[in-house]
Amino acid sequence: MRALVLRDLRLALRAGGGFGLGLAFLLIIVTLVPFGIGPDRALLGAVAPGILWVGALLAVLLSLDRIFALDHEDGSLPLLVTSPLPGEGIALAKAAAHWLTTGLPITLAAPVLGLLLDLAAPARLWLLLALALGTPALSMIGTFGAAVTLGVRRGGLLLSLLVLPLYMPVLIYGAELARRGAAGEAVTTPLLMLAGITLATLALLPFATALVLRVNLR
Amino acid sequence: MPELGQYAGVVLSAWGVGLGLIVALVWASITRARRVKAELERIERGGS
Amino acid sequence: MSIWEYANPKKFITTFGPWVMPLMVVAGVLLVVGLGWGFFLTPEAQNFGSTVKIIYIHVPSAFVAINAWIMMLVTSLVWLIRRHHVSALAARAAAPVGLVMTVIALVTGAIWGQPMWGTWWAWEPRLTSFLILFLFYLGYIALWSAVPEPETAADLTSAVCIVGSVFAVLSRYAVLFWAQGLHQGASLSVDRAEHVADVYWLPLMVSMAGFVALFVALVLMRTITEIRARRITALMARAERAEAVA
Amino acid sequence: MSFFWTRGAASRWPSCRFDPVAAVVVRDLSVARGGVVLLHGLAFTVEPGAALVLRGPNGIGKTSLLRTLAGLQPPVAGRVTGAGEDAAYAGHADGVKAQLTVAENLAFWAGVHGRALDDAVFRRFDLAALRERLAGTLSAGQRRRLGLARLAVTGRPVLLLDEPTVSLDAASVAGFARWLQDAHLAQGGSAVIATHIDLGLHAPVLDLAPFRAPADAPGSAHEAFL
Repeated sequence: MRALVLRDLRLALRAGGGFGLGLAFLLIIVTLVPFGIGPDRALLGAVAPGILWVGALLAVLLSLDRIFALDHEDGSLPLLVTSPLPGEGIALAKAAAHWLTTGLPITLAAPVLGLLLDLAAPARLWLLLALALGTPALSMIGTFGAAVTLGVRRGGLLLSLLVLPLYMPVLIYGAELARRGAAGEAVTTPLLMLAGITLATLALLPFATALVLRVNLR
Repeated sequence: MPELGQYAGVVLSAWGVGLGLIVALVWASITRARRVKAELERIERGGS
Repeated sequence: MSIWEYANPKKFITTFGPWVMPLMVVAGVLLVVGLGWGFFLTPEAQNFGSTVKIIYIHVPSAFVAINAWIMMLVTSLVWLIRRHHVSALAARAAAPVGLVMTVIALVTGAIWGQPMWGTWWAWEPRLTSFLILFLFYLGYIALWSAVPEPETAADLTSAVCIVGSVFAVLSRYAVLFWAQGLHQGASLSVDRAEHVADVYWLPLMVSMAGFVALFVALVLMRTITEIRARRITALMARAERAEAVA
Repeated sequence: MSFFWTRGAASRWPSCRFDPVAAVVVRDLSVARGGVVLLHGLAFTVEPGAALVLRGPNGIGKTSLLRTLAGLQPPVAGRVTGAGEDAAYAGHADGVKAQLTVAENLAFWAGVHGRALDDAVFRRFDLAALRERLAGTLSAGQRRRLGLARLAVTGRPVLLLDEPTVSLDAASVAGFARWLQDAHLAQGGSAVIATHIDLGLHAPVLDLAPFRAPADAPGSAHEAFL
């Protein structure tokens, strides 16, 4: 599994690997939003956690079809599936590599980009926490979606359509955690729910992903 | 026709949309059922 | 005699085919009685005026929309566990019905919301949940039509249906947590039917029965259509193979 | 387990780098593609140290058979023992990453299979000079050699090869055949090969034509609807 994660990281960093794509997308969104809703600092600060969450989610969505598509094209996928790696391991490794190249940079960059949106210091910390807890679930769910649409030609739109409703709970609790933390309200419920969803997703979805991968390679 | 008062437009449009969609669904289901059935009968008569 | 015998496509058609028309008639009668009663013979409600008449469309369609998904979940599980083709096709047949019901519930809800809340759309839990359900239906149907191979499509859609169901329940709680409702939950929902005065409740129940009968009839008819379409594919594949072998 | 010979090998093959493995046994096997049964009633055995060459016209189901042996698709009927976990499959696509160097590609597959990468493999497959080249810059033949070198790296005793010599020149074909004979089969490995080229192996040929399934062969995905 480590070999697979390391290979995917290396591929992402090489030319044309798509590393930083999500980050650039997030930067674009953060740059555009003030032009769209006006430079009022109080307003920007209030919507910043939500904007950054939605931006992070879209950035992740944008990079999902790369998870399996390239391995499918060059024939690596059947070789991986027949290797000693269990299908669940492949799913987890793929999700981990995706998170390391997309979710983690976004999580680290979001509080900094929050400065552009006048996000207060404690709010930036809460946003960091919420994204750190939520983005692994986004990667894992996305890996499942990418496995489902593996054999579909031009499956990008279908992938987004399938994954979008699955992202809803993560987005709701994640954005709510960041907002409540910033406003100094009680955070126990969203914190526990977000952590719970991420853990349950990481525990269960690899099995569904492995099943779907096998079906698609049949 | 019952007296619908100020909300007549609202009530009638909701009923119109609802019943219209149901009729469309039933109609689509029936036409597709007929078409597929005829197609199958044609192929089966064809002797394959 | 086991229930699984009906999983045989031919047996399914010969057994349930004759039921479709009678069920359609029953559904039609129930709908005419229930909706007619509701539309012409019930009084206006104190706070709603005549808009209360929308419940005869809104509530039954919402009820069917949710239960169609539950039916699809059960048939998907049956397909994955027992590999009965009819089960997968029944799930496929039910999806468009569920989608249309979801749209009806959403649109009538929005039309109703306009005079009641002063806005077409409110991000309140139930409407939002139905919007999510709508997306699930769309994705499910799109996936069925995107995958050419029938068994692969059945497997993939079943997996999506099961995973989606878990997330739908999660979304429901998330959405409830996220927004306090504008909805007239206690007075209109079916599970709290005792709060609705009998004048509205009885015709509502008849309409509900009509919608359910219509759903069953449509799903049976559409399942039979799917079986026939699948048989066409099978015959074509066999003919093509016979040509290749010869 | 090192690339070459290890102790604890089966006694029947004095210098055997593979742990003792069972023969690949296929009994009454039916194979399908896209739900249509292509081959049926297949039965053969490939002993360790032996190879089997599959012959048959295009579309008869060679690829589907190899994929079934590899465990990528379930058999429609019958059973396969001795392949699966012990088998390395090489299909039409090489599974080579263009943005990685030759050495990185092989090191990855060695890592996935939990093995160390032995330098001998570069010599064996004539890749020594290309080690640090990005795989994307290789010619088709060089890339194929890299794909075949992966088989050696996995250390799996049963090779399932689907037209392995495509885009190889005569010298490379001879080199590959030599590796297959001396370094694989002679060491207790086995192979099932679909090929139109005579590799010069002392291997029996299985003509698949007699096993072609008729249109109404049982086990088709469409069966329930016919």
